[in-house]
Amino acid sequence: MISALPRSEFPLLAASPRLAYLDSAATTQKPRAVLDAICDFYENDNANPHRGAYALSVRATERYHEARARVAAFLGVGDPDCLIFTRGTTESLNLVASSWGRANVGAGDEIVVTGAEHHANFVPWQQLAIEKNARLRICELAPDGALDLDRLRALLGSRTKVVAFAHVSNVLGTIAPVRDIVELAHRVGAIAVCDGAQAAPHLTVRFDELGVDFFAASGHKMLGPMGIGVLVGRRRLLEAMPPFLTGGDMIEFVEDDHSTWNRLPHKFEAGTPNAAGAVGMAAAAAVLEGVGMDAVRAHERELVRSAYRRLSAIEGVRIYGPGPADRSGVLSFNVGDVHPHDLATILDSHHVCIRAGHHCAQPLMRRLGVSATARASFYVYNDDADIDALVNGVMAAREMFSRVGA
Amino acid sequence: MISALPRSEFPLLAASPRLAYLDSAATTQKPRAVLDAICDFYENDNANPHRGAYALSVRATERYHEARARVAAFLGVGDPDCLIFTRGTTESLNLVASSWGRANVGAGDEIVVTGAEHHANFVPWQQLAIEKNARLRICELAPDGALDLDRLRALLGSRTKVVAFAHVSNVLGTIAPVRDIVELAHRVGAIAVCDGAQAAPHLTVRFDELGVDFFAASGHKMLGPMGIGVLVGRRRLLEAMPPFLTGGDMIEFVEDDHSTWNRLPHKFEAGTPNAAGAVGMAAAAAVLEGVGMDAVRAHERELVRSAYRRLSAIEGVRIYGPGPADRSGVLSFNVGDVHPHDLATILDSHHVCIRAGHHCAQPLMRRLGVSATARASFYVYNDDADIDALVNGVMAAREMFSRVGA
Amino acid sequence: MSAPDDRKDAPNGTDSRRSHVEALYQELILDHYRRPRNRGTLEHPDVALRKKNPLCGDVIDLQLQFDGDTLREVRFTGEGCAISQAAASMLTQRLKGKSTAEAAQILDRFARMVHGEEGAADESLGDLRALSGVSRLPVRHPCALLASDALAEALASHR
Amino acid sequence: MSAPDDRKDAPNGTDSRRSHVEALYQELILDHYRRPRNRGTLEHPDVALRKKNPLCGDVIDLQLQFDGDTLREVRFTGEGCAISQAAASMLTQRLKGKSTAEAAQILDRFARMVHGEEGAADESLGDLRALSGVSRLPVRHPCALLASDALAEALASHR
Ligand SMILES: Cc1ncc(COP(=O)(O)O)c(C=O)c1O
Ligand SMILES: Cc1ncc(COP(=O)(O)O)c(C=O)c1O
Repeated sequence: MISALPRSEFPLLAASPRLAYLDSAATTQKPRAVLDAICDFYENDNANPHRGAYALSVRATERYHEARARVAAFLGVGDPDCLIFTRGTTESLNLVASSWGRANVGAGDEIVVTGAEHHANFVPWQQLAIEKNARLRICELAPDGALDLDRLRALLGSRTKVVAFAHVSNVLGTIAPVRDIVELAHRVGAIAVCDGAQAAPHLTVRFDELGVDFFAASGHKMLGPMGIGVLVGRRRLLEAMPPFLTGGDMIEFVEDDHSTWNRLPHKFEAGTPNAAGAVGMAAAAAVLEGVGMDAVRAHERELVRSAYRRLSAIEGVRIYGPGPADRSGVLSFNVGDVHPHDLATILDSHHVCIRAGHHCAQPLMRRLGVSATARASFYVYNDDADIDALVNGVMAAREMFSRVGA
Repeated sequence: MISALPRSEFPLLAASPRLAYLDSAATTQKPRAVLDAICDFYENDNANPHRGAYALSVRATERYHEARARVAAFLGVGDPDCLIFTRGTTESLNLVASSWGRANVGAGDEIVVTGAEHHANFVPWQQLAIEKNARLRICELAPDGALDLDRLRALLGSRTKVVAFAHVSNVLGTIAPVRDIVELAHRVGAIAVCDGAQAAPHLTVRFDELGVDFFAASGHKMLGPMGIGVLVGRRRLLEAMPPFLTGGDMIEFVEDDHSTWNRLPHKFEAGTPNAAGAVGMAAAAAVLEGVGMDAVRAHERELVRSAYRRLSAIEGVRIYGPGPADRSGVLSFNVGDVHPHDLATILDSHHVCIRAGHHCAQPLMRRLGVSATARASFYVYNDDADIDALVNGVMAAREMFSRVGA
Repeated sequence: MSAPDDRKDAPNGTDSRRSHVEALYQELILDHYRRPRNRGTLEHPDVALRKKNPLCGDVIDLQLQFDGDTLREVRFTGEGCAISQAAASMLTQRLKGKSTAEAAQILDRFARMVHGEEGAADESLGDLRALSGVSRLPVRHPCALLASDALAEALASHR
Repeated sequence: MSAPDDRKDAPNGTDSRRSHVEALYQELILDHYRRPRNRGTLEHPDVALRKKNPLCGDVIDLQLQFDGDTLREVRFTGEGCAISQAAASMLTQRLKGKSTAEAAQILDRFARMVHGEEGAADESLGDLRALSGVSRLPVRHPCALLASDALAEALASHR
């Protein structure tokens, strides 16, 4: 399995030929094309969009507008005005919980999340529930870590206002049955909020077909820059919601005692937009479209299949979650009594970057009965050599620890 | 007056030798050093800070940490943990209004702003007042547009919880008497919130000496990238405040029914930080320190003095705000009955970029009795040639319009 | 990644944007700006409508009187730049006496001209063609279209 | 803009980080990890204290018994990586029987060693010097310091 995109297109990877970067679920490396797009914006078109009455500012506005259209197309969003640029998934989900949530969730209402959520799709709902005297209900997972539709169905009722779930789990790599969840949510009149942070980089996402009411993603997890992400929402909901942040650009008229709001998407984009970030995210989407999301998925599937097979052949290795066929490019595992942090340190000394810890999913760690796991995650630039390095490192760690018996 | 920093250091300006960019109050052009710092981060140190257990992630964390220390030093903040990276001034001020405001402002309380505020430091307070049944009080300006301390004193009382004001006005260029305002605010037990968006780029700012409780600024207005800014606050207040956004990194423990928060600054930085943006902002601070903020200020003072003198010599030109000695590098003006939008279009055809409109300060426009002004703003890369171009363009517009009598 | 003509300065000072702008601010337009036709209010309008452009702060107040299907009288007040005021002045002049269908057609044609559609600026637009140069200034489109959007809305509400 | 040694791979495969890590995970440390000393609880502790490291999820529960100013007994339970567990095991061993002042001095020295202060690792640390390699792994400092921070806090609360 060679990489889907050559390492030479990624300056950091090109400079460190032996580095096995297996932490793309945390953040991805950036291709030259993305860095070039950011610099090109600043070198040729930099001005404050929307505000200027001169050609340079018009160019900045157009670049920002094009970036929105590009990212909307990438995510299958037919109405680009319903795509809000945010700082990232975390801000996107907070926007929904704060703006839609405060306006629509009251005492006694219920918010349903799953036991596998990232803190970004858990804590905002938990805090909303506390503030509003609503009830946070946690849908427990099936034994293999998959979302349990029967349990979900049983949890939902007339008080359910929100069903919030990750499209792809950042720990288990499980892929949620989005349309089924949406159907259950809509049947009881709840909205379906989809945390797409791990979906947008790895799967073909067609927002308009998924049926979810809100979808959030981060640029930096899909080859794009840090500090930019999106919230996509249904127009009807976005128009009815109060704004989130207030200030410049998002207003229509500011009277001394009240204000009116600009139309979508501006209503939810207060202040100077991160136009360069949006341009960078659009360039990243173009790179991924160049590979083809089917090819991206197929590539990861191969890598994860191979890594799964080889890791599980090592004595003492335990992999969490479903088998390799049903998962995205994430593998969480433990190696005997080698603590994940020790494992990560040892792997690091073998030039293998994995993550160790709770992966911003403490509720899931409790449910798995562990305090931490090791996690390897794959992306377009990974290849067999990276898996070799991972497997060799894991074996070295095992050996190191087995010098002293338990 | 030559520029304080050569145009050749700014790729966009170097590529357009005749462009007179006079809209730096909206956003500044970026020096090569800033673009290089951003790329250097992505090419050498890119990983998700805080989360990784490998050397690359440690480097990313260190770069982010260094950036915080650098920007803190630039703003005279002794305790860098009290400097929160945000997306920009707008988010910073929303953070204060939402997190501190919702916890501390109640029915009948009063929030005082000035009549010259940018929407970012007006609408969040207005909306907080509406939500909490508090009262927004607007301190009217002195006839020359300066803040009127007597009026302010008279407005403040035991119900005043917040005094929010711009350090430097983005329309009039007035510089607020910060220490006096702080003293008045603290005397009645209110907090002083300073919108430093136009101060940080142009004046020496020493947060610890200013006495304000919160200070907000944007990277993109001080040679840095878009999508990054800061909120600086007093530790005592920040520690007592509830968090703003919730999610990864800002938590300590996430239980099923409640959560506890990480220490400062992380408590207010939910989600993957914009580390590359912070590194870029720090590089911008270093560039400004290289010039010296006194030299930056002196340079702008010269430019504004010259532009003021030459523009006011043109018949029909009216400049808003105080005389040239008391202002930062911003000039708002009108030219007879040439509408600012027409003026901007004509100036644009002379390669002069100015802004026309309400400058995100509709309350101030009402107080000036105009619907819009033209605005020229100066920065380190501007020189006499830019003022020549401005003056020539204004004269050409006047002539064009005088072909037809009123 | 468009490369508009001003990015690199033309070597010998020829400058197409400047000449476009000069062509736009011609005497006809300035004359309508300084001496707007149909400025004022009607005693008994059939339709009255206010439209604002938040971006510039431009406002237009329209008042229309119909004779059956014919636009008998139209007046406007408001504030704005030369382009928005001239457009209001010239448009009201052009539409007066037209049937709602004819008027709507002219407005449509005008909007297409502003958006730069080739061939849109035909005889039916008359003097309004003086505003065709706005098409090259996207940021000014809302100025040019404020009155025509308001008129279209007012006509539609009469039907 | 540091350039740590791994940025460019060493041409001939020598790799200082790997040997540091191998030196750290030596048998002594693994032995303390697998067979921690002083693990357990006390019936009647004078001081009991829990400390967590939210970043890793490591937890330590400490129980101390004093004889006047002398730390007579100390026990810990908890969960964590080899470094945090070995540190807890070795530290409790080293501090038992010491006066609070002596103990505090050792803890201070240990913390300075972990932070990489030159010369900090003297004889008084005994076996704890096996952990000196942690200083080169900043991300693991919290692991090494969890027990010592907890012990310092517990001692301070006794005084
Ligand atoms: C599933 C999931 N949701 C949300 C997030 C938060 O994204 P960000 O940190 O970019 O806001 C992440 C990544 O950290 C994630 O993996
Ligand atoms: C005085 C003032 N405050 C606040 C802002 C808002 O800053 P930003 O758009 O970077 O959030 C600006 C600039 O637009 C400003 O000039």
